[in-house]
Parts: sequence; structure tokens; C-alpha cells
Amino acid sequence: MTPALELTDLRKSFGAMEIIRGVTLSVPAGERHAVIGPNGAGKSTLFHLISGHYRPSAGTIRLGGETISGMAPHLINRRGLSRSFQITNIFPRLSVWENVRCATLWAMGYRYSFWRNIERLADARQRTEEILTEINLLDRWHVPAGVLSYAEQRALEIGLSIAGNAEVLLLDEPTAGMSRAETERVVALIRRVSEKRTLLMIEHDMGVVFDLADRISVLVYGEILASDTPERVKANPAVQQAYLGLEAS
Amino acid sequence: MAKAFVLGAVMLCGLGAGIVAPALAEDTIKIGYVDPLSGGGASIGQIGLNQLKFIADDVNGKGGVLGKKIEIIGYDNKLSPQVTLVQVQKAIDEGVQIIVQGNGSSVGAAVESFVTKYNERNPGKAVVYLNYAAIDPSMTNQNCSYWHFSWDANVDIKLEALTNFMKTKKDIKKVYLIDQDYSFGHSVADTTVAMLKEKRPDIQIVGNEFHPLVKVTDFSPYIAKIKASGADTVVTGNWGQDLALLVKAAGDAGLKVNWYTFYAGGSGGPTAIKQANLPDQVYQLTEGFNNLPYKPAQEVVRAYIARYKSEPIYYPRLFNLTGMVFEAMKEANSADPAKFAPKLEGMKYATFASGQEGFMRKDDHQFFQPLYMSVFGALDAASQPFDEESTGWGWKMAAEIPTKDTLYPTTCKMKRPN
Amino acid sequence: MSERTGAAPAFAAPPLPTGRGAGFLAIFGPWIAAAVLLAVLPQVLSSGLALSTLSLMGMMIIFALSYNMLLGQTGLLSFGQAVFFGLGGFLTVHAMNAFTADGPPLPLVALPLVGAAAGLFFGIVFGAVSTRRAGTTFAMITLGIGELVSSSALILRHFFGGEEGVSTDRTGLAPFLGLTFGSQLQVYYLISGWCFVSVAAMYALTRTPFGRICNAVRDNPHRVAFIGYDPQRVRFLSFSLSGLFAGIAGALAAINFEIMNAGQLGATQSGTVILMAFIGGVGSFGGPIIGAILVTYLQVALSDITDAWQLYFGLLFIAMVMFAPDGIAGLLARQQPLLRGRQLHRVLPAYALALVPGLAAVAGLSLAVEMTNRLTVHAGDGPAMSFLHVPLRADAIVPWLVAAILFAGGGWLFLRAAGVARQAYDEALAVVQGRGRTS
Amino acid sequence: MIEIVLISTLNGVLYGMLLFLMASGLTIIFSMMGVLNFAHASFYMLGAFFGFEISRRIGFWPGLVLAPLLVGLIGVAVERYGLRRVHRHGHVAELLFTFGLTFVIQEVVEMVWGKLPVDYRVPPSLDFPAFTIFATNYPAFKLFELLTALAIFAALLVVVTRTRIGLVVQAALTHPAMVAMLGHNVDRIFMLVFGVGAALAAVAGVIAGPALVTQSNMAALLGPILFVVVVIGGLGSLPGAFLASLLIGLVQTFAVASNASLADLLGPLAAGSGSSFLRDIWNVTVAQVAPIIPYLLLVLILIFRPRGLMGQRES
Repeated sequence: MTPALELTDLRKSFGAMEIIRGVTLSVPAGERHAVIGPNGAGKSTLFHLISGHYRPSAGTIRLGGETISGMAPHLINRRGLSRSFQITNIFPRLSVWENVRCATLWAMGYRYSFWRNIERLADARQRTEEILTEINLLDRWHVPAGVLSYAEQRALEIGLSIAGNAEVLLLDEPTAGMSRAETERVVALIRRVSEKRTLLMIEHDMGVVFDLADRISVLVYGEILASDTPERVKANPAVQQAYLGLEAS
Repeated sequence: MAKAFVLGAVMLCGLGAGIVAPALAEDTIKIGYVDPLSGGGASIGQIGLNQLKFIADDVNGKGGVLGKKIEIIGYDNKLSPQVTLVQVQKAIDEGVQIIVQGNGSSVGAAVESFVTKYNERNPGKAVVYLNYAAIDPSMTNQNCSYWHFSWDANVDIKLEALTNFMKTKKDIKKVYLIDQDYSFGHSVADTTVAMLKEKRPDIQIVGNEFHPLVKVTDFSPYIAKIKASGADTVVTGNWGQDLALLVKAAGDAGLKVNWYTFYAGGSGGPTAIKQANLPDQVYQLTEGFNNLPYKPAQEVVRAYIARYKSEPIYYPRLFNLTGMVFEAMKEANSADPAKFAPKLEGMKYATFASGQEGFMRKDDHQFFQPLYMSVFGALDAASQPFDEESTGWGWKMAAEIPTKDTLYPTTCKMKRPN
Repeated sequence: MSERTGAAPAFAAPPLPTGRGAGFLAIFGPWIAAAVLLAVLPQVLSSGLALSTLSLMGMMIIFALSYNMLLGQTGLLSFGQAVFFGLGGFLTVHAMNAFTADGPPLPLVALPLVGAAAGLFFGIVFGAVSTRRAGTTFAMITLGIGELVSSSALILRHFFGGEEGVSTDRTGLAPFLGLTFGSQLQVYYLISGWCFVSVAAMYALTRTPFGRICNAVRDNPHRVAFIGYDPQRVRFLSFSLSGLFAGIAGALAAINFEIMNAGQLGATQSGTVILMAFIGGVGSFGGPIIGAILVTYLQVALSDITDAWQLYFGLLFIAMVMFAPDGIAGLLARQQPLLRGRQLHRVLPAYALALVPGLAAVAGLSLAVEMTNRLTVHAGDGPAMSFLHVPLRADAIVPWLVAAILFAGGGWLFLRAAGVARQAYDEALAVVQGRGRTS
Repeated sequence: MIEIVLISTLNGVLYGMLLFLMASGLTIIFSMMGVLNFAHASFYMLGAFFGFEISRRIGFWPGLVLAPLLVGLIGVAVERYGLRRVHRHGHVAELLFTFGLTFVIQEVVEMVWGKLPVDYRVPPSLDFPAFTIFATNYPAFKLFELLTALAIFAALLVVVTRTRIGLVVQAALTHPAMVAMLGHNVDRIFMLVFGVGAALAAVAGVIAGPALVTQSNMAALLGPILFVVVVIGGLGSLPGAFLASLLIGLVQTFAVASNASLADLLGPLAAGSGSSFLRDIWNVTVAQVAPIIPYLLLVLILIFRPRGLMGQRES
């Protein structure tokens, strides 16, 4: 079976500096895959490459077998890959409701329609309501997204990335900066929304990683050090030396 | 949103209360002056208003016209044809039947067309347009109107006069034309070329240049071109900054040619010529200038300059315009344009600047008058009392072109009201 | 103003949108009211000037709204909107002349379609060039295009008619229902009809998927790409449609004035529409309508009162940018929760308190300006003048003292009172919200 | 031929340096504050009028010092009491604020100095031809213009790239909080930068005033071309602005020298063919459109190289 996401010898340089140095990774459909690694390892850069924000310097990215490397972000998104951002990236002046509804529109096939009354789109409304229920923001639907609390904005961020019903979901540090209780809620949310989807996430919280991930890849200095099940990664001495050792201390 | 729409409409009602035309104050003869009175164009628009007020004060001091006072009302058109039409409408609402306008052929054409249509569509409330400066020939040719009278010589007439003058100057060998790239500049260039070809086939046209309107900061490259062409004379329709910068660049580069212009006397022109140090090289063609040896005019000019010290520029043609209109009113014994307009047709009038006779041609409502070539330079204090813009230099007589040498045929087919 | 998305206060959540239409009257009521108002206005304001001004306002409303499709809805700051207004107008004038001579008997009422097509066409052409970028780069490209087109207009004399422009006669076209559109009244109805239709269309456009995505692009173009939309395509569509409506406004100008000239394409006209949109308020749909009405009125009326009107205009604009960047509509929208919560009466006295010294300060400033103006620009008319019907001499010391005291004292008191008013507003808002939460 | 090339080059360089003189302050303000100052040309105009007023009382040279100081102070006040307040509403609001300022300054200038051009003269000490080439004089004042522009360019370059204050200022643009934490007063830095930018505009005004026409519409006439210079050079890049000024100066001057048109290139239109509209385009010469070539250049540059000749970033 074709993997949902497949990276082959992916490289990215900024000037003379090579940040991603030949990453090869295959994520089968339906897997929850976590990318961990120390700060500056290139995790976010890797996400930017996959989602089309950066163009790779070399190597290929395949989404469901189709090459997407070098495509514009919106084209990649339309092929079924959606992502969230580490730094909250929402539409601050639109209401929570509009934020989510906008994120559903393309997938619903409304595209650039300028002849339909948006309030009459029952399916978009229903989907928006579902998502808002899912991310627990239904009672805040009318508030401008810019005035939400941090945790609420993080939830909305996830809501935006799942609204389009993408096959492959990339989450960049979904629990960063959250309290224990908030983190638990988000983990439960991620678990729910990633049912029947492929998930690739960057996460620093090892508890979350080991709780959620089917497999883990360790990225150090732009290279994959190991890519395996949580137990085997935990046991890998190279990983322990390079990364987990630091965490443990 | 729809609320805002309603709100806007309500606001509009409120504002509207202010638009309702004010009641007519007293029984005066109202003259609406529609020209730029704010912004960049105001430097010329204000001069006309000052002068009309000066004339009105003088006439009113002598008892007015037909026993009524003359009232001058300024309407700021911001040099935009569209705003002009709103202002003309406003003037009409306020009981004005005489519109005076001059600056900008675009505005003039708009007013002429508006007044014509207005009189057609609103019979019985005639409005007349008295034009003192818009000189596009189309206004008295293909687009001519019964309700439009023009006191400034149009481009064709000016060039007829200019080329008649050049015809006699045997030392002109090579002529360079430089003009602003818009309709007026092209009229000047095309007509000059055609007329010189006919009147002085021996003159060589060594350059025919156009540059965009008020976009050029540095004229040195143009001066270099003129110099390279070997021209001895430059004819230009440039005005304002385009003329000032052109002349200054010539002075900087040491270009020695004679300049034939129409607007060198405009604001800033004399200063620029003095700064460029080009004595007795810049000519202008006008219907009069301060140092013309004609006593009555000089006295009026002195009084005018004393009152408007900061802007001592005036248009002799505004004196002609008002003088002729007031006379026509007296003849018709009415201030209604429908009644006095016929009296203007064909009227003969001793012009303000020199006392020589001019006449309003019936065929196209164009005023013909003697025109004068004057040259700018140091003055003989006794006989030439007026300098310009405190430069110490002034305009001096170079030649008089009698009325008969300014006549130019018209293609106007005037539609007269029955 | 219902879709205003600024910092709305936190009420307890209102019921979710249902998608089912509200009552007929709730949706269409304001529109019907507006239509009726447009129909009866000329009965109330029947002078020639009033009709001309209303007609001018009608086309400017369309123009300002078309501009706000860019600035307010899509976040694109353009300095060349007049290009579409002007080109729409020019093509309309040429079409009118062609139809007058020997063309299909197209009635005058249909001619704004020509302007719309022209605006759309040039919107597509220039949009393809300019909307590849956003932000400052976009603004500069539009500035360049604006300069290019307006300069070319003077050079291409045959199409643009040179300085005097192209004129036409609107009565020459085929009559429509027996109307020849000779009178300003008939033209007013033509313009108000098109104004109504265009405003409705532009409003409807904000309530479509495309309209919402435009807002999303305004807020965060980068993120839009990750929900499947191409921000560049959104900007392009918005730019083209904006050109279409600007073209309609230009066509109405052509019909109303029966003349078009190169000035209509230029920087002044582009600047005016920015002023209109911004003073009215770019944050809401209705703002530019208010701005268009107010600015047009000021342009027509203010220059009668003072020839320093541009100074007042500039000061008003600066004050708006500094103190009310949401424009007039934004100021009004902030009172909405108070009105709804029946707390407006709490703040009105405070507002009035601020208004009085504020007006005094404005009067002081204006007196100084007018006296300066008298002494410099109108030196030839002598120092005797009148201000607010009070006769005075501009060269005397007393009026200057009065002006200084009014301005300084009024200004100081105004700043104090403004603080009080702001506090009153906050308190009233807190009351409203507090009640909202408990209910 | 050599004559035309030489003289055009010389004229182009002189004009380019005048442009740079006017645009340098605009670039400085943009590079350090990220504000596109629409009122820059208005400060330039104020400089010219102050220079005129001072030079007719005390002399040109005191004017060259005092006028920029005065305008710099006005700039400081504008930043302190206006722009700073607007800053939090974003760049569009800042831009519109300066846009509104142009109206006010123009009107004030008209009220004080009237609408007619004033007689602002080249100082006698510089009022002589410096040299003559092919019988064309080059006045000393133009050389003075050129030297001032070069001196300002060199001085700014040193200040921005080599001195501590320049580095702090640039850091303040991207990381204001960090710079503030290091003990620098970001507000004061911005205020000073804006003042210096305005003062530079005034220097240009004092010098260009006598060379061009000092009139209340001079700001409006100049405004757009400065943006062209700054944008083509790459927003915020000082060497870029310098290069762009030269480029525009030369392109424009050489274009004026050329009389080519489409008709020359492709032969005249067949008689009777083509509309009058087409004929207009066909017969336009390069010289005719020379002054609008910079705008064409602007649009093309922004499409194909949006960061400009030497810019660091897109917007």
C-alpha cells in the first residue's frame, strides 16, 4: 500500500547552511507519527517543506504517491494535507465561527463562489458546528478570534487544520505552553480527530508523544537519527545520548 | 450594514438641509466666477477674482449698472470640470445668470457644453458663459455656442499674429518648437509649423519636441538638444513651472536664443527669466502689458497694484469683458442674458490696454483686438514705469500686431435661439 | 454593520446562526426603507444644486464602496483606484457617442454596463500585474500604474480627448420608457437606481464564500494558503470585481456630467476615494457610504465657506487616523452595544461635556486660520472680516487672543472631558456586559 | 554623437544626484522605521521655503544649516505627537497619517508664502559657470548639488553600517523589545530617525529650491518620483536608492535625446489603416515619454524583482 506521506532524501539549505540534510521518512496511512528532537534540529523547517511553505533544495515529497515537492501551499492543501502552526496563526478579526467556516469552504467545493449566500450553505454550517463542538469553542462562536485566550487560540488553530477534512494532518507543537489540564484535553482532542487519518506531529512533551504516537522519528541536526516505535526509540542508545539523555537529566 | 445605509441616507437629509439654495438676498446683478480658488491652480484663479472684485467696486462706486450693484460671487472649481459643473449648478440656483470662467480648456469646454444644454433644456432661464482665458480653438469652431463669448484670442489667432510678426523678422533662420504633450501644446506646434511653412518657407524647423505636462524636473537634456540643433529661435506654448524650469535650464547652460512664448508673463515667469539672466531674449504675445504707453490703462493698473501688492498680475481682457457686458446691458436695458447677448454680437469696443478698437465677431463670438509682442528686460524708468515681480525688469514693446492681422476664419455654424 | 469584526465586547453567547432567513422585514426592511428614501429625497431637496450633489454622492458611494472591497475587505491599499473609474467613464462616453450617431438603440440606463465591462476588463489586466504582490509592494505598483495611465491619457489625445476631454449628449440616446434624461431629476433617478443595485450587489458579495475568504486574506494571507485558497487568486478576483464597480461609478459620472477628462484618472481622484473610505470607516460595509456622502458634501459646501478648506480637510483626516482609525462608522458601531443594552443615556452627558470645549477649540483654531488667511492670501481685501457672523479685524490683537484662549483652553478642557467620556463609556459597557453575563 | 553621449551622461548624473539628495531621507526613514513617509516631499518643500526665508534675511549658507534644523525639529514633533500614536494601528495607518499631513503642510505654506513662486536665488558665491563642454555651461551650483549628494551618501552609509547608533537603530526595527531591554530608548531612536529624515529632505529643499521653482505645489509635483527612486532601489536600501537615482537620471536623459518611435522602428502605419488611437501610440517618440519611463520601470521592477535592485526584503 502506498504510504500516506513519503519523504526521500529531502534537503533544504539557507545560503551555505544546510538545515535539513537528507531526510527520508515514510508514514503509512492511519499512523500517528511524532517528530521529536532538540531545539534547532529542523523540525519546523521540515514541516514548512512538507506543507509547501518552503521549497526543498533537493529530494522529493510524495503525498499518497503523488509528488508535491515544490508545489504552492494551497495546492498541497487541496490534495489533502493540512497543518497547524507552532506560533498561533489564525484570522484575528474574524469571529471564531467565520474562522472555522472559512477553513471548511474549499473542501466543501465552494471555492471562490461569489454568487452563493454563505448563510444558506447548510453543510458548511453543520460542519462548522461540529468542529466547534469538537474543539470546545461552541459557546465562543461569535467572539473575534484575536481576543480569545491563548489556550482557546491553540484549540482554534487545531480546528482550522482539521476543518478541511484532510487525510494527512501536520500538527506543530499543539500543546506548547499549556497547563497540564489543558494538555490533557488537547491530547484527547488530537486522539479523536486523528481517527482514520494520518497524523504527523512535532511535540516536545514526551508524555504526549509516548501517549499518542504509533511511531517516533528523532531529528537531530537535520537528519533522522532513528524512526521506530516508542519503546524501541526509547531504548535506542544513540537517541538516548543525543536527546533523551538531556531530557532525563 | 443596511442600517448604515439608512443612517447614511438620514445623514444625507441633514446635510441636504444645507444644500437648499439660500434665498436671494437683494436685487443685484450677480456674476458667478468659477475658477480654482484653492489648491495648486488657485494661484491663477485668485487673480481673476481679485480683479473682478476690483472692477465691481469701481463700477458700484459710480452707481452700478442699470441702477443695480454688481455682485461678484466666487465658486471654487478646483480646476476639475466635474466640480465646475456642480458649482455652475450652484451658481444658477443662487440666481446667477452670468458665468465667468477662464482657466483650463477642459473646464471651459465643460462649461460651454453645459450652458448650451442647460439653455436648451430650461428655456426662459438663459445663462451665459463669458470666457476670459480658455483658448482651445474648438470652443469657437466646431463646438461653438451662442451662449459662449470669448475674450482671449484663441490659439489659432495668437499664432496667426505671432507668425505674422515672425514673417517680418528676417534674422530668424532655424526654429525649434518645444511644447507640453497635451492638446494645447500640440495645437501650438502643429499650427506654427503649418503657418511658418506658408509665410516663411525659408525658415527651417529644426526640432519639434513634446514633453509630459508638469512632470519634468530637469530640462537640461532638452536644452542640450536645442543647442545641438543650432536653433536661433524657440517657440513654446509652455506655462507655469514648465516654462520657468525651461528658461532657467537655458540660462544655466548658456543657451542664447530668442524665446517666443504666450505665458512668460504668468506668475513665476518673470522671476525665472531674471534668475536665468536672459535680458531681451524672451518675448510674449498678449493683448496688453503694463508699460504700454496708454495713460488711462496705466492709472488703473497703478491703483490695482497698490491694492493687490502680493499678486500684482491682471488680465486686460477682464476689463474688456466686463466693460463690454455692462455696455450691452445698458443697450438692452436688461441684465438678462437672453436680452443683452444679441447686443454683444458685433459690438465694437475700445480696448482697455491701448484704446485701440476691437470687435466681437458675430459668427463665432470671438473678440478680436490688437495684440502685442513684448520683450522682457531692463527698463527705462521714465517711460516704462512697471517692473514685474520686483525683478527690476519689465515688459517692453517689441511690436504691435493690429487687429486686422489677427483675423482668422472660423468654421463655426452657430445655432441661434429662435 | 452586523459583520463588524473589531473588538466586540464579550456577551454571553447569542444563539448560533441558523441559516434560516430572519423575518422578511428584518432582512429587506432597511433596503426597502433606503429605496423609499432614495425615491422621495428629490421631493425634499429639489433645488438644482441639491439634485446635482445627490447625483454626485450616488456615484461616489459606489466608488468608495468599490475601493473598500480592496482596502477594507481584502486588506489591499491601492493608490490607483481612479484608473478604473476614469477608464469606465471614458469608454461610456465613447459608447454614448457611438450609439448617438448610428448604433444599436441602447437606452441610456443600460450604459453603466459598458463602464462595468471596461472596469472589469482593466481590473483583470492591471490586476494580473499588481496582485501578484501584497502589502507595500502592491501599493507602490498601483501608484505606478496610476501615474502611467494618467500620464498616458494626456499623450493619447485621440482616445482621451486631450485636455478638454471627450464630451457627449446623454439626450441623444434612445429614450427609455419615454424618458430622455435631459433633466437632472431623471438623471438622479438613474444614478440612484444604479447606486441601489450596486450597493446591494456589493453587500451581497460580502456574504458569499468569496467575500469571507477576502476577509481572511485581509487578516492573514499566509494562513489562507493552508486552508486551500490561493491568496493571490483571491486578491486578483477582488481587484477585478472592484474595478467593475469603479467602472460603473465612472460610467455614472460620464452620464451625469456628459464629459470625461484625464483628471478623472489621476492621483487626486484616487486620493479622494481613500479619504472617503477611511473617514467613513473601512472596517464596516457601511462606512464608505457615510464617508462618500460626507466628503462629497464637504467638497461642495466647504469651499464656499473658506478657501482654506483643504487645511480643515487634512486636519480632519489626520484626526481620524489618530483618534478614530475605524472611521465614523467605527465610532458609531462602538455605541451599538450601549444602545442595545439601553445604557446610551449614561454616556450622552459625558459626550456633550466633551463636545462643548471641543467645538471651542475647533473654533479657536479656525479663527486663527481664517485670520491668517485674511492677512496673507486676501491681503488685498483689507483686514476687516467676519467670523461666524462676528465682525472683526484680522490685524487687531484681541481676536488673536480670543483664538489662542479658545484653542488652548478648549483643547485642554476637551482632553480632560474626553477622559471622562471614555471612562463613562467603559463603565456603561461594563454594565451592559455584566448584565449580559448574568442573564 | 560623442557630444550627445557625453552631455547626456553628465546631465543624467547631475539629475540623478539631485534625485538622490531628495530621496535619501525617505530611504533612511523607511529602512529604519518601516514607515513609507508620504509627507517627505512636504518636508522638502518646507526646507525650500525656510531656506528662502532665511537666505533673504541672513544668507544662503546660514539657511543651509538652519532650515534643516528647523524642519528636523518639526519632524521630531510630528513623530512624537502624531506618528507614534498611530504606530499601533499598523503601517497603513502610518502611511495615511503622512498622507493627511501633506494636505496640511501644503495649505500652511500657501497661507504663509502665497501660491505664487517665490524669488529664491542661487547664492552669488556659487552663481558662475564652473566649466564649459561643447559650448554648454555647467553652473557651479549644480556641482555643489552633486558634491552635497555624494557627501550625504557617504556620511549616511558610514553612520548606518559602521556606527553603533546605526546598528542599534536597525536592530530596533526588527526587535524593538530586545533593544529596549538592552537599555536603549526605542521611542527616542525612532523620533531622532524621523527628525533626521525630515532634515535631509529639507537639505534637498534648500539646495533644489533655487535650482528649480520654489512654489507651494512643488511637493505635489515631486512626490511620486521619489517613491519610484526608493522602490526601484529596494525599499530601505541606501546604496539601492543611490543606484536607482543614477539609473533614473541616466535613463531619462538618454531617452530625451532619442527621437525614435514605433513608426521609425516598424515603418509608418499604412494610410487609412488603424484607428486614431493606434496612430497616437505609433507616433509617440521615446523623448516624449521620457519622464514617465521611471513609472514603467517601477511597475516592471516590482513585478519581476519586487525587492528592488538592492533591497533585502519584499515589503
